[in-house]
Amino acid sequence: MEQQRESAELGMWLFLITEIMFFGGMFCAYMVYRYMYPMAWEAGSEQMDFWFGTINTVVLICSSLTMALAVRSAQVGQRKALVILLIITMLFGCVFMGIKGVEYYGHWTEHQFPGPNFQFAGPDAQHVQIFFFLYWAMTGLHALHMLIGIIVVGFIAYWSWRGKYGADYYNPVENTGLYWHFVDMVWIYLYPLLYLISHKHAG
Amino acid sequence: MSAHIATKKLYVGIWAALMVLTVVTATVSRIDLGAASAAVALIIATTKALLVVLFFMGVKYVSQKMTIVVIVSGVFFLGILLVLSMADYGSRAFK
Amino acid sequence: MFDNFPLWPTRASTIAGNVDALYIFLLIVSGMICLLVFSLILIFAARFRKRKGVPAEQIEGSHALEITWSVIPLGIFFFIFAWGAFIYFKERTPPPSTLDIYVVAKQWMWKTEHMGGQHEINSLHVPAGRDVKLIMTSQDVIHSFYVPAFRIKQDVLPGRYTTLWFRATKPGTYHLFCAEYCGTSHSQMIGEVVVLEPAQYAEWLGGGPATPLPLAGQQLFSSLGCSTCHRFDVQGRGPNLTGIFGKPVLLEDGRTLTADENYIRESILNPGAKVVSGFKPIMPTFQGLVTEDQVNALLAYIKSLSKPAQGTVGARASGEPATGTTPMNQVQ
Amino acid sequence: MATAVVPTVERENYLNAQYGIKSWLLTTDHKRIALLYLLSVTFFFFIGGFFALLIRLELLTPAGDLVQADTYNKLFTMHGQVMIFFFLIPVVPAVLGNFLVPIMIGAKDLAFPRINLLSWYLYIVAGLLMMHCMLTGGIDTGWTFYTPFSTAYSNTKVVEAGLAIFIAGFSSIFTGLNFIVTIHRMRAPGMTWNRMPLFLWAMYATSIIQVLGTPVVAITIVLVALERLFHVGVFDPKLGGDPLLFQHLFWFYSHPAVYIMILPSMGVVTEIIACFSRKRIFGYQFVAFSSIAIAVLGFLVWAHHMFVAGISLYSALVFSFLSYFVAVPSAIKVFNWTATLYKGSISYTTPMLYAFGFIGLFTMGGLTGLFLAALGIDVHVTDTYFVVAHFHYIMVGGALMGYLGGMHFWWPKISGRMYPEWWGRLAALVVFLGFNLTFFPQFVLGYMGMPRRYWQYSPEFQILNVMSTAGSTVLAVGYLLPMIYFLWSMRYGKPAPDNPWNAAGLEWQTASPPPTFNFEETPVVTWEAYNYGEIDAKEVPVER
Repeated sequence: MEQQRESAELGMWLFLITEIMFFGGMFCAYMVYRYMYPMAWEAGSEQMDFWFGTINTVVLICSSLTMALAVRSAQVGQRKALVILLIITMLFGCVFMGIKGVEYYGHWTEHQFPGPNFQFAGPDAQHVQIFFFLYWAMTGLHALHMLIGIIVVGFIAYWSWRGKYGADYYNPVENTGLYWHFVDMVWIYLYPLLYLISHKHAG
Repeated sequence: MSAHIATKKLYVGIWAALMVLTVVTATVSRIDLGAASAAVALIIATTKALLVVLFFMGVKYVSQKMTIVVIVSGVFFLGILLVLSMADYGSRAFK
Repeated sequence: MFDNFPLWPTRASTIAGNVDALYIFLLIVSGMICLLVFSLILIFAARFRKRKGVPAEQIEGSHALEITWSVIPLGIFFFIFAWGAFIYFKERTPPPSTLDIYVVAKQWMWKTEHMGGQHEINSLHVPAGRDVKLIMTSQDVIHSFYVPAFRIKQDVLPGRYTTLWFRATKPGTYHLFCAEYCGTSHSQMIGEVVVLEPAQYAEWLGGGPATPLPLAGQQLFSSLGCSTCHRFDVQGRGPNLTGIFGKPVLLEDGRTLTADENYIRESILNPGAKVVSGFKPIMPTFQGLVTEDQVNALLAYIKSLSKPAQGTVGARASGEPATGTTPMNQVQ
Repeated sequence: MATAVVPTVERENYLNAQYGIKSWLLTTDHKRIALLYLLSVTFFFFIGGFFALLIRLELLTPAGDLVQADTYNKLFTMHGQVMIFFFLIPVVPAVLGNFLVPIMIGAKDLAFPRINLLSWYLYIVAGLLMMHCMLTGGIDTGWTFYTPFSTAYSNTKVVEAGLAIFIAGFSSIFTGLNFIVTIHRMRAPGMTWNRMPLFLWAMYATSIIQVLGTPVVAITIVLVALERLFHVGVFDPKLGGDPLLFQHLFWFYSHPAVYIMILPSMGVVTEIIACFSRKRIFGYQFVAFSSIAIAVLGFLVWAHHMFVAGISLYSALVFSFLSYFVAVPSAIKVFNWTATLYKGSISYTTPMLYAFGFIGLFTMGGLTGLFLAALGIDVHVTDTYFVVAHFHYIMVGGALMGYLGGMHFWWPKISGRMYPEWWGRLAALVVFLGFNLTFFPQFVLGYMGMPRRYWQYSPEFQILNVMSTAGSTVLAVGYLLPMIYFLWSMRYGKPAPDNPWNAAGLEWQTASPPPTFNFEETPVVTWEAYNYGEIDAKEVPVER
């Protein structure tokens, strides 16, 4: 049993490493273009909504807390607390996705989706478009991870309610927690890199 | 089961620290520090990430040393990707 | 040596000899290593073949040997690195005064433009004994300019200039290949490089009427309306371009960079990307409005404004911008 | 199996434990999954080989007369993609590695048997997608997907092929992840790191690359697909992107990927040489750590594929310098193999012949790598047939020779039957000769200046091309022979004893073929790896 737990934990961490490298390719693209076109990056970041980004950061940090507490509940065998905390985590996840959706909708209607319909009035629209491409791609990939995370947490919550996990067996809860925190961590970097470049936020 | 169980208080403390750091980074971003802006933002983000990894993800109490090796090597290879790519872009201006 | 050896490419540039020398050195070194390893294997395999009653002798290993065969190869490797880097450095640093030729690659042909305005398709005429610099760009995908006889190759990228220089030594006709896969007719994107004696080259230049490239650029400069903002007499809405080529430029975002070919090119096609400090980003983009040939002409013109000897405004007025090293008299 | 010459009552093993298609398709037994992989990679090997033969036939004459230019471009693209992503990368890890890793460490199975099966299914989905792509038009970007050709100019099925490779990439990641966890957590009592067979060290190093590198190429292919679908310019200079960024990201994986192909074969060769010299491998620890060194250093050198691509002068110097470091661990391996032969007791079995061939061809491939890492020479020979010859010496002369050697070495264990030794030696010889005839002339062609990926070429290159094409047919025969006699031996081959080579290693201490859970009881390891001294000391009195 112990061996199985350790194997699962090591496997999960290795998986998260592949995730780091997966996001890493885009961070590399981000860094190269930001280095080459700093003005375009500032102009792009000015179009970001500071408050949406900040509130979402707060939401995700809260969800991480509830997730960490959920894993703890599993460790000490408090089934009811585990289920409730997992559901709260899911709710935070949904709030995040909702805000993200509103934000995406705004960018969409303002023609800030890269492609033939992209419009930007300022200078160097071309590279502002690359900023927006990376914004959509990075946050989109992150949102996809969030979505998967919410679904997985949902299943885990269901199985917890059915009493599958307890103090002696909680690998899946723990690994889901690791995944959730990882996704949170990606956002911790995305937030300053996308929202906080410009010093002139609206609001 | 050798897993370490942290206290609720610790988790809440970490959460509070993360919230404070979020407020700090958001506030600092309104001040133009020139090139230092990006550095400050990244330092704060890395601090937050470390808090998450060490406490929420429990790496501080992890039973297998291997986990730490895995994480460090992952970050190391990400660093290689970023640094060696920039080695090209950063030195293109030199003739 | 090896000049008439079959299976060995002709040597027709100054750098070719250096490349061949390193290549031959490497052939000898690796030949010796191969000989050593292969003969050891064969000798051991024969000498220590399985025999009844003669068991293998167990040997754990030897740190001294391991260190020897790590350090000695590493030393040889560093030597090869240094030699190779030396050649590369030479290949990549053009001498100060060169004969500039513009190359535009497209699917699937090579266009070359001489300073005198002569255009060629899939062929390039150059004089022997002169340093020639190619300023190359592509209209579509990545191509690669490769002349085996010169031992040089450089990818030709869309959206920016790459350069390549050589000094041909031997008159003759040589292969020009596209070496980067570029689609259907990649293997037909070939041409010839014709190296002529200087006298013949001069004759070739005089072969037909042509507008010198900087002059064509100057005409474009006024017809596209560049001259309304980039003025030479008073400060216009855009920077005065006199003498800026090769000089450092302070940008709006605080960075400084050199006004090289690529910067000027970007400033024509995407002026908003790197605005000069003190100016507003009002210049419209010329992307899609000018062809690669026209950008080259504009570049040649702007470069000609930086040749101090002929003066700047004067050169414009006389209609014969300074092209430095181009034998303009042949064109007249 | 049951109708074959049955010498004794057949023991229950993993092959006859269960019957029926379901028992194979839903198996979580690593040995059965290895066989599933064996069938599928062999299938793709012959597809890729078929493309290769068409390419060689087209190049028999300077004119483009056999196929159209577009068809030719598709042929070399699909040859590359099939051979690299669907054959060479999975072949040794997924077939031999899958079969041997758990047995060699004395475990019942891999750490995550179901993920192992998932890997195979991902591979199959990817393979079917690739087949669909090839049958409905194919792709013509070159296996390297260089932008902006792949994103804006090619009219072929780039996205579909990209998706196939993306999925195959995750199959590879999961295999690597599984191996790392298995080697860390599932070793039998007494099986310390320093007692592990060097094949496992090689597999471990390979897995590191698979886990760290593959995600980067996956995301790069996603970006290419997005650029193609939405017409945005991450890599397209017309839209403000930088095509070199694609090359950086692509080679960050694709250079280490070469080591995914060669490292496992190095491991195989190490096992073979130790066994047929009856010796402990010379400098065990150096060979072990050189595998890890190759895996790590392999990540530092990728831009040596881009010396003429337009990267900065200084980064070219840095990458050239670093490239020489990765040559050192490879040299250490070659020297240690050679030293192992010294004072051994060498028998020339088929696997040993492949191992000799491997050392020879890999040495030549490695040495020509030094040419390519030397900046001044690389400028002349990159993108020519010199490069083509170089990487075929590594990937076919190296990786494939190692794989074939390993297949012969472990075939008795896998199938429970012996292959015909005489035919085996003949095939090894044919492969070696055919290979050299095919690829050696290409070094000369490359230095003469014949660019790669050319459908037509200048007439002065013809003689060498004819030699190469002639060699490729010999090579094809060499590859068909083992295929035929392996199939033959499954029915008519002599039943294999548990340890036909009298070899060290836990895999030889269980039955041939092994039972479903590998060992009757978990073995306890009390001896060092390659204890041939002890084994032979026990055997000698018996023989006399």
